[in-house]
Amino acid sequence: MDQLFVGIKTALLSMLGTFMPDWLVTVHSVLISATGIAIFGPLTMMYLTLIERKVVARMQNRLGPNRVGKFGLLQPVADGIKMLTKEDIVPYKADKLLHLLAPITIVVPALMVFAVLPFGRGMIAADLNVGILYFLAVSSTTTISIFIAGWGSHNKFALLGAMRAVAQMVSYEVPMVLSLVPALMIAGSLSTGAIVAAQAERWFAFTPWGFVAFIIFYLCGVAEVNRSPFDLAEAESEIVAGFHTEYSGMKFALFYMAEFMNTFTISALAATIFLGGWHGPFLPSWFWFLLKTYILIFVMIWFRGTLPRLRIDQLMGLAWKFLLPMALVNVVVAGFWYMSSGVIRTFGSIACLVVAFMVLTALNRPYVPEKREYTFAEN
Amino acid sequence: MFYGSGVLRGMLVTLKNMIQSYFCKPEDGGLFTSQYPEKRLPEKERFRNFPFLIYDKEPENLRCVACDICAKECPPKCIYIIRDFDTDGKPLKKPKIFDIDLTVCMNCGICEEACPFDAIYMDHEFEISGRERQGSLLYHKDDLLKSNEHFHKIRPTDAAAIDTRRQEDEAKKQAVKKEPPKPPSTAS
Amino acid sequence: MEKTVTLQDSGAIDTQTLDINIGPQHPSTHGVFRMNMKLDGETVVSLKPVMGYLHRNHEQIAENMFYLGSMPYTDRLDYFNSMTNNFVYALTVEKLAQIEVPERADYIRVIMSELTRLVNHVSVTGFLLNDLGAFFTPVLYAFRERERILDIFEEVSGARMMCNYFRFGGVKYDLSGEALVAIKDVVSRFPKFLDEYEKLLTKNEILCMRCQNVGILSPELAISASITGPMLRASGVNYDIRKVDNYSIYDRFKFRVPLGKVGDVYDRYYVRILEMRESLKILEQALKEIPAGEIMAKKMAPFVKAPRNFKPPLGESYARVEAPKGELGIYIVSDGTPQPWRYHVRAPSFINLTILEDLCVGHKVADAVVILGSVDIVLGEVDR
Amino acid sequence: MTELTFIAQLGIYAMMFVVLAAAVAAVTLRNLFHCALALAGVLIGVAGMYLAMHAEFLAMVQILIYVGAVMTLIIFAIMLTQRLGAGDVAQNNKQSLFGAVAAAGFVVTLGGILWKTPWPVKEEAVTSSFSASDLGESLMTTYVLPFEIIAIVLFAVLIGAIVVARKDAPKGAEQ
Repeated sequence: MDQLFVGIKTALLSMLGTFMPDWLVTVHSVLISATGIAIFGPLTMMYLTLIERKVVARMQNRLGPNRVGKFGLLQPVADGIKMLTKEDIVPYKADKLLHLLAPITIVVPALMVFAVLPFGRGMIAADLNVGILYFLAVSSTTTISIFIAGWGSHNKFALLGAMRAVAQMVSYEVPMVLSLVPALMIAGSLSTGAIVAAQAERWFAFTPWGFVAFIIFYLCGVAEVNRSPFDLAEAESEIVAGFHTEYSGMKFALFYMAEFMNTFTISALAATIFLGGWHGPFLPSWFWFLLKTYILIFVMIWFRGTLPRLRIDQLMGLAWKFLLPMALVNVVVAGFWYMSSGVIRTFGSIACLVVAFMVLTALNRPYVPEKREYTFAEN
Repeated sequence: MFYGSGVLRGMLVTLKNMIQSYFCKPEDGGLFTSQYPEKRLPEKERFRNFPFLIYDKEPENLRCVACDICAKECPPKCIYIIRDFDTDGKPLKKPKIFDIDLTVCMNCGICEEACPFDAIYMDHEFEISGRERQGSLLYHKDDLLKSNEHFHKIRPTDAAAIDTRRQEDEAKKQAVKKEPPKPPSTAS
Repeated sequence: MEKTVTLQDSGAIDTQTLDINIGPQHPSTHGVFRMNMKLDGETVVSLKPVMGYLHRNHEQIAENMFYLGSMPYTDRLDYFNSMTNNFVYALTVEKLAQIEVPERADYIRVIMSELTRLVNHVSVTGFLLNDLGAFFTPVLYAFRERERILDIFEEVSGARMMCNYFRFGGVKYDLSGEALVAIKDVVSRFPKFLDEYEKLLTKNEILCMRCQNVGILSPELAISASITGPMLRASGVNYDIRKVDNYSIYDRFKFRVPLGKVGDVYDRYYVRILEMRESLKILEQALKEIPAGEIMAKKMAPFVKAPRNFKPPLGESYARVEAPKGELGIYIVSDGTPQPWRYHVRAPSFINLTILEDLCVGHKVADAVVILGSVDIVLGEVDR
Repeated sequence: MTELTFIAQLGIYAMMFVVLAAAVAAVTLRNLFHCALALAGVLIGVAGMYLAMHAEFLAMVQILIYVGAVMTLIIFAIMLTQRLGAGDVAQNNKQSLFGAVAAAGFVVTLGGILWKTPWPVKEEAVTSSFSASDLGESLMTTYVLPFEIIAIVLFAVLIGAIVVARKDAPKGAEQ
């Protein structure tokens, strides 16, 4: 069961190999994994929208979509058809080219990032030896498409939303990259396959520095993907729908698709680097990978169902004045952990991290909730 | 406690609710939404929606005597009554036209209070829709007429109380008709 | 984009204010209400509230209508708390016509208005969280409790929100046995829900970050702008009309008035939660002591069947009630005819809105929306 | 495998053409925002060429630094200044002739130098596989001094940026 998909691919290739020249076979092997991703990406996106609506509904003691299909299973199909048939309105003074370019340039990186994710043992589309860097580079280009969306729709709310989104994404990229540094340092290479191999006997999340790095990376990932509690860019209560206010029909569906595919890839990467990728006792490797990723996605949906939203300056403060110093301390602690051994290794690093946490919360006084007392008048 | 504890405690509440929604009954934290068209909530007796006219047994002998009190009392003025005249022009105690414009009526129930002849009561039927604004939502007399049995079905206790009161008035009227009214001089 | 406003001192780069309309059709203005904002980056420079989109000429209609006719219209004033609106209209006319309300009717009235206070405060905290960005979860927890109370209203008065239940001199229907049992059940279950609600919200760091020291209302400004209700008490001013006027039978119940200290959005939120706990105390006492007896004053019996020939004597009267949003008052001048000569409603939301600009200037756009949420307005009452 | 390399060659030439076209567009387009996007296209094209020459690390860093950060800065500048992004910026002024002459002179001299110098291409430099860890080691061992100096320069730049930003909002800063 473990090598199911790899077996299918090799069988296909050998079947093709009978009547094709071998250079064409290599082209086809790339094509097969590419179509695999091209099918898997939008499919996860469709059913993530359904899962999100069902989970948030259950948290609110209601059922969630159950009219279309058996348990609402055809709801994504219905949404897709609705999006296709909806009229695509382009504002009068908007820049037609930019308005069209934005959804395209936001979906392409979202799909390209799947190439570097290790879905199972030997199931990586392209095992680049700069895997993580590829991931960061591609996901940093989405800032430009948010700019294009904000500027192209010639709408004040979109402009505000774009400004907020870009400021947020730029300032959350720094702690995100720094939180990856300890994991890369210990694993010794940038490629995702090597990192998963390095976690064979002990997942990084179970080491003290790994746990802190995992939390920081995950929070920055949530911010990078513009999901609650950092969904400032499309804050419906303040600036209507942020940078995609003026989008409707299929273009809006593309934005939606990009957001959910990014949710999947960020959770997948967090699972790969910190939760030991496809390592797992006896279930097939790709099943472990999907299980861990969907657990992390559930946590993101759980955030959305519970937490209110941060304000823009608190969001920036959290990134620059809390997560960044914490990530830097974490790099040092990881180095100390790597060098030392025995008892002082774990307790030393844990103590160090806890002290850093306390110091940072003390320094960020305005963000820590004050104690309030209330008097009761009798008469 | 530590910095993020409030957020975590809040998230535990939503997780508890999510788990409860699978296992608990609606009262203590389970799924409290009801799937409307298939499963309907029990109707409350005093629930009031648009008014209707009552008739005893056949639609002809409806209780309304076209006294126009409810039309005058109705705050948004949505009732329109024209009295019926028989062939030689004598006014009858029956409305020829009795229209209620449901788009204007705000089902406040004042017509039911003001009607001295127990002719108009508030109905329970709320699934009313019309294709255009004026046409189908302007109910005429025959759309409004409903039997006393229907009234008993939707509002048992009120209907029973009203019927007993009407029987007593009936009996009192019969009694007065049987023995002639005493001359006023001896009335104490 | 008119002239550029140089905010920094001379020599620095001069910036241009962005003129934005948080317009009548916007997800978080609680109805048709427009805020005409000038922004410098994210900070609000000036804010002009624009109202009147929901004006329905309520007072003019009431002056051409006989007295009972405008009782259903008072339901539509603050469509969230129809019982307290009826209460204040009934009180005004009873003061005008010197009508004595029987004991049981008074108890029913107190129970109903305290239940509306629960409905209003629990929904307002839910909507405040919605403005803060929590994706409908607190609102739906609040609506689960609100549904139970609205079922009681439907069972008692006939309609969930537009109750039209109070009459001059008493109430329209009596409180049946099972209705009393249902109310006792809701009142006994509410504290457990409130604890869970507080566990979800009160200590939440993001809520504290977003609400503490935002939109601070100083007691002097609150008094001078005649703000009433939870907003005033959150700024520390002890003024609750149930205690000041002791109208109806509120003097028989032991309850306390919670007061805040700082007067920011967080205090307004928490004062409402404490007020809910006090209302529960009143409800418990009222449910224990409710006597049997008449529900309609003898004096008003002839007008039950003929509301239009109820003619209160010449004169004027103003009665006020501690509605969940503040001091709701109705002023009537009667000229002896079945129609009031002058009818005016003192709407708390309208007056609480006047200081929105002072609260919001200097804060961010996100705060302006939250401050509007904490002021708790209902446009039906603001525009009348 | 020659067909594969032939297609790859074709791909590289196509990419070069796209980069050239984007570069020309970046200079001649009327709407400044479109020029910025064309510039982003050029930078991504250049990263693609690094990939073609198997320098993955350099390509990724190029995208991360240039497209991720520098382009964002440029577009921020365009959006935040008045009337710049609106698309009616005057393209040419009186000195356009003089500018063309200077540009032509520059191209000619540069082309000549490029044409004449013999590029010493060592055999193993082209074929040796080069991974990020080798780069890391060389940075930490042989080139550690320049690495530290750059670090100090970046540090100074960071502090400078904060000081400049601080001066901008003296009043509203601590609210």
